[in-house]
Amino acid sequence: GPLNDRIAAGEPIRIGFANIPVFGYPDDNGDPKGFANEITLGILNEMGLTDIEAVVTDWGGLIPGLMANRYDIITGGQYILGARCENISFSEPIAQTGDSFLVPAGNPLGLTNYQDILNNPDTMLALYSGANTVGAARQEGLTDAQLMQLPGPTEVLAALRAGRADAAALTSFESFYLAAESDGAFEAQDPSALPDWTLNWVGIGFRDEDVDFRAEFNEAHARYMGSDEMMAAMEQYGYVESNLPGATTTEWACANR
Amino acid sequence: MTQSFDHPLEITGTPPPMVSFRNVCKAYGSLVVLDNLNLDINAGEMVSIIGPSGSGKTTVLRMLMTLEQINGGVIYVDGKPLTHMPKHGKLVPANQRHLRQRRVDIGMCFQHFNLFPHMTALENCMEGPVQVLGMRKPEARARCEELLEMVGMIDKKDQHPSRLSGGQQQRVAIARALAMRPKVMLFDEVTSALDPEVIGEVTEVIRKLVSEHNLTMLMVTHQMGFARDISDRVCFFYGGKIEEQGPPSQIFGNPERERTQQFLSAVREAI
Amino acid sequence: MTQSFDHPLEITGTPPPMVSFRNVCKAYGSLVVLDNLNLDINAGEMVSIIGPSGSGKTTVLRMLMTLEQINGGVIYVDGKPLTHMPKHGKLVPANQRHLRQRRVDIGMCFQHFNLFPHMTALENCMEGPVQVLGMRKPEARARCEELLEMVGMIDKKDQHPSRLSGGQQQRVAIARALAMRPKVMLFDEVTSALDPEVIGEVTEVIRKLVSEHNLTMLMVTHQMGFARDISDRVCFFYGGKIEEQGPPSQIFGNPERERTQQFLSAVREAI
Amino acid sequence: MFDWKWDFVWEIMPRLLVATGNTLLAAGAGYAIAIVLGLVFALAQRGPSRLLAFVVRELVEFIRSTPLLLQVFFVFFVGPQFGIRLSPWTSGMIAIGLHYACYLSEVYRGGIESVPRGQWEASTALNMSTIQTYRRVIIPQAIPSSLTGMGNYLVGIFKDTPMLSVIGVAELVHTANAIGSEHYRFLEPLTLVGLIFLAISLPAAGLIRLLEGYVRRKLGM
Amino acid sequence: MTIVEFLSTYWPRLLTGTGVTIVQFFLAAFLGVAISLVMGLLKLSPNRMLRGFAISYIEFFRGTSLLVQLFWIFYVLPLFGVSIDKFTAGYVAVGMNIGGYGAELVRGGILSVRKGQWEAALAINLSPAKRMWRIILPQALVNMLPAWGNLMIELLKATALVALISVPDLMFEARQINGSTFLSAQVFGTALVIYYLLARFMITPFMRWLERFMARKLGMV
Ligand SMILES: Nc1ncnc2c1ncn2[C@@H]1O[C@H](COP(=O)(O)OP(=O)(O)OP(=O)(O)O)[C@@H](O)[C@H]1O
Ligand SMILES: Nc1ncnc2c1ncn2[C@@H]1O[C@H](COP(=O)(O)OP(=O)(O)OP(=O)(O)O)[C@@H](O)[C@H]1O
Ligand SMILES: [Mg+2]
Ligand SMILES: [Mg+2]
Repeated sequence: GPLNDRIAAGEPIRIGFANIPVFGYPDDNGDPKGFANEITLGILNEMGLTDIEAVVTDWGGLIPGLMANRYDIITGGQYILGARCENISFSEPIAQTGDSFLVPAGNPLGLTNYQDILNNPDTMLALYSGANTVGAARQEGLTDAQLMQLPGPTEVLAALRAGRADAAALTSFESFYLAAESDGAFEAQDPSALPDWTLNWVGIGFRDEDVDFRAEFNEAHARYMGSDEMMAAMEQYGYVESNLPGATTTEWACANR
Repeated sequence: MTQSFDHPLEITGTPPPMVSFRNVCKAYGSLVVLDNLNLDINAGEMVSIIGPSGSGKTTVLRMLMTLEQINGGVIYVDGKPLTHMPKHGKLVPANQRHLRQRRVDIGMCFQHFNLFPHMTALENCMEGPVQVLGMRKPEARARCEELLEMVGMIDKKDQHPSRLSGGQQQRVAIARALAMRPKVMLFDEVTSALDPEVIGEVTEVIRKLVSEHNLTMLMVTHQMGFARDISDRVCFFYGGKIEEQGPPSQIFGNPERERTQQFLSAVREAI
Repeated sequence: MTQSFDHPLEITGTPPPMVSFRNVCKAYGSLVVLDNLNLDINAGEMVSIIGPSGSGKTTVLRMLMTLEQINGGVIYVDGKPLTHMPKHGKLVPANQRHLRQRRVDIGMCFQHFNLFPHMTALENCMEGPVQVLGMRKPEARARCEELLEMVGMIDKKDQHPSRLSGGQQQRVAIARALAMRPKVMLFDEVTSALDPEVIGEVTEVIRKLVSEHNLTMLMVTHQMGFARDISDRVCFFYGGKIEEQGPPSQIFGNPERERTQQFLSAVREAI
Repeated sequence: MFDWKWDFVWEIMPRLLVATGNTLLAAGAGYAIAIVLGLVFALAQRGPSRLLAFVVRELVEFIRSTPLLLQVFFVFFVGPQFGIRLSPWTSGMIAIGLHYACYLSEVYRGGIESVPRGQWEASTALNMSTIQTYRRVIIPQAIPSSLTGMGNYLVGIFKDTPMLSVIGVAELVHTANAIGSEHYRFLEPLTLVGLIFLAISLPAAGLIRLLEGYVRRKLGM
Repeated sequence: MTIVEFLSTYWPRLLTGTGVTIVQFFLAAFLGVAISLVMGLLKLSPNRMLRGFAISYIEFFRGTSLLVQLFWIFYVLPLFGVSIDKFTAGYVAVGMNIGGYGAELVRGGILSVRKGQWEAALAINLSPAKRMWRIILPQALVNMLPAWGNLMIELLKATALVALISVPDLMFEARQINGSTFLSAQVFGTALVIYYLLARFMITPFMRWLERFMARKLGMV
C-alpha cells in the first residue's frame, strides 16, 4: 500500500488527529498527546518506526484528509462502528469505553441514564450531532423534542451552563475530563448506569489500500497491548486495566456496533 | 454658519414685497458669487434676470428655493423671513421645519429639468399636488392634463422622461412646477431647449396662470426676446451685483450703464 | 435589424459629400421619427437644423454618432458607408469594429453636456486627444488650454463639472468636442445655456476652427440668430422630413413653404 | 481513488431534504426581517438626529464586523443570563435577520447615495417632506442599484444558516456533518449540500435578475 | 482564569494566528477583486460564450457555499491528483468565492452609471477598454463602494473558515486553545474582539476613506 511505499522512500509517517482531550490532542508544542496517540506511537515504535509527523486538523477533516492522502493514519479516538467500517479500515481495538452523563454538580434532577430523561419530559439532553450517543438515545425511546444536538463540547458546556440542557451524554473519558476541568460546576455520572450495549471500542483508522501495513500494525498491536510500558504511559489519561479491549476483535465490533 | 442679528432688518411698504433679498451674501469657498444683494419683488410682478454666464443668476434662484445656504443677510417671502426665524426677539438661521413651512409659497423649474425618471410625464406633474397639497387624484389629474395640454404635451403624457426629446422634457418640467401654483415661481432658463414656436405657447400659458392666480415670477433667461416679452422688470446681473434694473423698454431700449450696453450690443449682434 | 441591399446605393459627385443620409428611416416602436431622410453635406460646410420640438433633430445627430441604430437606409461618411459595411458585394449592417473605425471622423457635443464628473474641465478636454489620438500630454494640454481660453473658461480649468454653472459646463463640452478635431462635428443645442455675449465668442471659435481645419459641421439649434450667423445652409425639419432647406438668407428672408413661414413668424414674434 | 456511492446518496437524501426545509425557513424568515430592518437602519443613519445616527452607525458597524456565529452563540447561551430566553429558532432568526439587516443597510446607503442630487432638489422645489421624498422619489430610484447587492445577500443568507447549528438548529451543513461523522463519509453529504445550495440559489438569482429587468423597464432606463 | 492570565499565556498563539488571518485576508482580497472585475466585465460582454462563462462562474461560486468549495479544493481535488497546500487552498478558495459576489457588484455598479456618460465616451471615440476603465468604472466604483465595504468585512470573516482545513489562522488557534482548555468565553471573546478591531479600525476606515476620496475625486463633495 501507499504507506509502505512512503516508508520505503524514507518519508515520515503522518498521523492526523483532531483536538479531543484524553483521546488525542496536541500539547502546547504541537506534539501528539492523548491515549490513542500514545498507543499508536508505542505500537509504531514497537515496529521500529520513529519518523512520525503530527498533523492537527478539524474533526470533520479527519476522514476526507485521510482519503486525500494528506496523512496516513488517523488516531484521535474513533469508535469502531458498523457504518464507519464500510468506509475506512480500523486496527484491532485499542480501548473499550462506555458513555457517561455529565450533569450540574449535585445532579439536582437525578439524571444518570436515558430512561431518567425519558421519564422527566421537561428535561433536555445535549449530545454531539453525529455521535453514537444520538443513536443510543433514540433506541432508548427518546425523541428529538428532548435531544439537543450540538457541534461539540464548547456548545454542550454552554448549553449546560445556560440551563438550556439538563444533562449531556458524552464518552466517559470526556465526561470525567470535563467534570475535572469545570472547578466543581459539573460532575460525571457512573458509566455503568448506562446499558451494556452502549459500550464501544476504539480503533486506529487506516486507508483500505494500506491493508499490508495494517496487518503489520496489528501484529505489533498484539505484543504492545497491555504491556507494562503501555500501562505506565496510560496513567496520566485515566486509562485503567478495565479499558483494555480484551478479546474483542474489530470484526466483531464492526458487526455488532 | 452663525450670524448675529442685533438689528433685524425691517421690511417696509404696503403691501410688503412678495420677495425681498436684504444684504444677501453668498460665497463658494473663497469665490464670492453674490455680494450684498438687495432686491424686492412685488406680488404679481414678473422679473427677469439676465447677465453673463457665471454671474450668479442660478444661485439667486437656488437660495430662494432654499437649496443653498446663504452666508449673510436675510431673504423674506410674503413679508416673513424665509432663511431665518425669530427667536427671543432675534432672527436666527431657520431650522428644517421652518424652511418646509415657508417653502409652500415657492416653486422652481430647473435648467436641467430634474424630472423623476421613474414616473411618466403625467405622474411627474401629479406628484406635488397629490402628495404635498393633498389634492384628490381625479382633481389633480384634471389640472395636470390641462397644463400638459397647454404646453402641447398631452399626447406624450404617459411616456417616461427618457423617451422624451429635450424640449418635451422641459415642457413637462414647466407643467410640473405650475401645477403646484405657488405664490412665487422660479424659472431657470426654462426656454433654452424650446423652439421659438413653443416658447410663444409657453409664454402664453405662464402669462395666463400669472394673471389668473396672481403669481409672482422670477426667471433667469438668456433669451432676450422672452425676457422682453414676459417681464415687468428686467435685472441685469454683473459681478455678483445688480448692475442695472428697470422695465424691459428701458433696459433694452435705453440702458444707462456701460456694461449693460456692452452686453446688449453683443445680443443684438448675435440675433 | 436585417436589411437586404441588392442594389447598394452609390454616392455620386466629385468630391463625394462628407456626410450623406440615403433613405434613412428611424422609428421608436411604432412612432416613426424619420421617414426616408436624404441629406448631403459637403466637406467644410456648416449646416444648421431647425424645427419644432420633437421633430427628430436630435435623432439625426444621434444616428450619425452611431448612438441609435437606424431602421432603414444607409449613412455615408467621407464617401464610405458608416452604418453598414460591404461584404460579398453587398452592404450588411456594420459590426462594432467597423463602427469604431469609422467613428474617428465624427465628434459630438451634447445638449446635456455629459461631462465626465470625475475629471476637471481640462482633464475632460484632454481625455480624447491623449487616449484616442495618442497625443503627448504637454501637447494635448497646450491645445486644450488654448481652446478653454478661447471659450473663456481658462480660469475654471481645474474645476470639476459639479462646481460650474450651466453655461460654463456647456463651454467645456464644446471645447472637449473641438479638441478632437474630427472631420464632422455635431452640435446639439450647444448654445442654449449660453448668454448672447458668450454665444458671440463661441461662434467665433467655431468659425475659426472650421476654416483652419476644414471641419464639417452639423448643428441643431433653436436660436435663429446663431443659425443665421454661422451656417452655410439651414434645414427646416418638420414631421420626420426636411420641409425646406437653403442658405440662411433664403430660409429666413424668403421661405417658400407655408410651414416654414409659420414657424419663422413665431420666431420673429418671440424675439 | 475517487469513489462516489450512489446508494449512500439515496440513503441520506431524505435527511438532507428535511434539513433543507429548515434552512429555507431560517433563511427566508431572516431575510424578511433583514429587508425591513435594514431600511430602518439606513434611514436612521441619514435622519436628522445626530445621536440616533451615531448609535445606529456604531451598532451596524459592530454587528457586521463580528462573526454571526458568535452572535448566535451569545443570543442563545448568554441571553438567558440577562433574562432573555428565546427558543433556538427564534434566537437564530433574530440573530441572522439582525446581521443581514446591517449588511443591507449599507447596500441601501449605496443605492440612496447614487441618486443624483438634482432629484433631491426637485423634491424640495415641490416642497415634499423628507419622508415623502424618500418614499416617492429616492427609494424607487435607489432600488435598481441596490438590487444586485440585495440579490447577493439573498443568495448568501442560505450559506450562513450553518451558523445556527451551534444552537442545535438542524440545518443543512450541520446535518451533513452529522451524517459524515456517523458513516465516516463526507464526500457525498458535503457535495450534496453544495448542489442543494445551488438548487436554491439559482432560482433565487434568476428571480432577482427578472426583478432587476422589470424595475429597470419600469423606470424607463 | 482571568482574562489577563489567559492573554499572558496564549498571546503568542493568538498573535501568530492574527498574522495568518491578515495575510490570508490580503491575498484573498487581491484575488477576489481581480476576479470580480474580470467576471463582472465578462458578464456584460456582448459575446455569448464569455457571458455564459461568467454567469456559470458567478452562480457556481455564489451558489455552492464556501464551506463546500474549501472541502472540494482541499480534500477532493487530491483524489484527481491535484494537491494544493492548505495555505494556498485557503486564500484561493476564499478569493474565488468572494469574486463571485464581487462580480455582481461590479456589474450592478457599471449598470448604474448614467447613459449619457457612455454616449459621451463613445462620442470622443474612446476604445471600449478605455471607455470602461477611464470613464465608466471610476463612476461605477463610487456607486458600489458601500457594498464593497460589506464584502471586505465578509471576506475577513470568511477567512475564519480556512480553519476547517487546518490553516493556522486566528480562528484555528482559538478553536485549538478552546479544545484543550474549554475557556470558551475568554478564547472566543478575544477572537471576537480581534476580528472586530480588524474590521472596525482597519477595513471600515479604509473603505470610508476610499469612498470620500472617490467622492472628492468626482467633485461630489
Ligand atoms: N428612446 C426613445 N423612445 C421613444 N421615443 C423617443 C425616444 N427618444 C426620442 N423619442 C421621440 O422621438 C421624437 C424625436 O425626438 P428628438 O429628440 O429627435 O427630438 P428633437 O427634434 O431633438 O426635439 P427637441 O427640440 O425637443 O430636442 C420625439 O417625439 C420623442 O418623444
Ligand atoms: N457648488 C459650487 N461650488 C463652487 N463654485 C460654484 C458652485 N456652484 C456654482 N459655482 C460658481 O459660482 C458662480 C455662479 O454660478 P451660477 O450657477 O449662479 O451662474 P449663472 O449665472 O447661473 O451662470 P450660467 O448662465 O452659466 O448658468 C460660477 O462662477 C460657478 O463656477
Ligand atoms: Mg445658471
Ligand atoms: Mg433635441
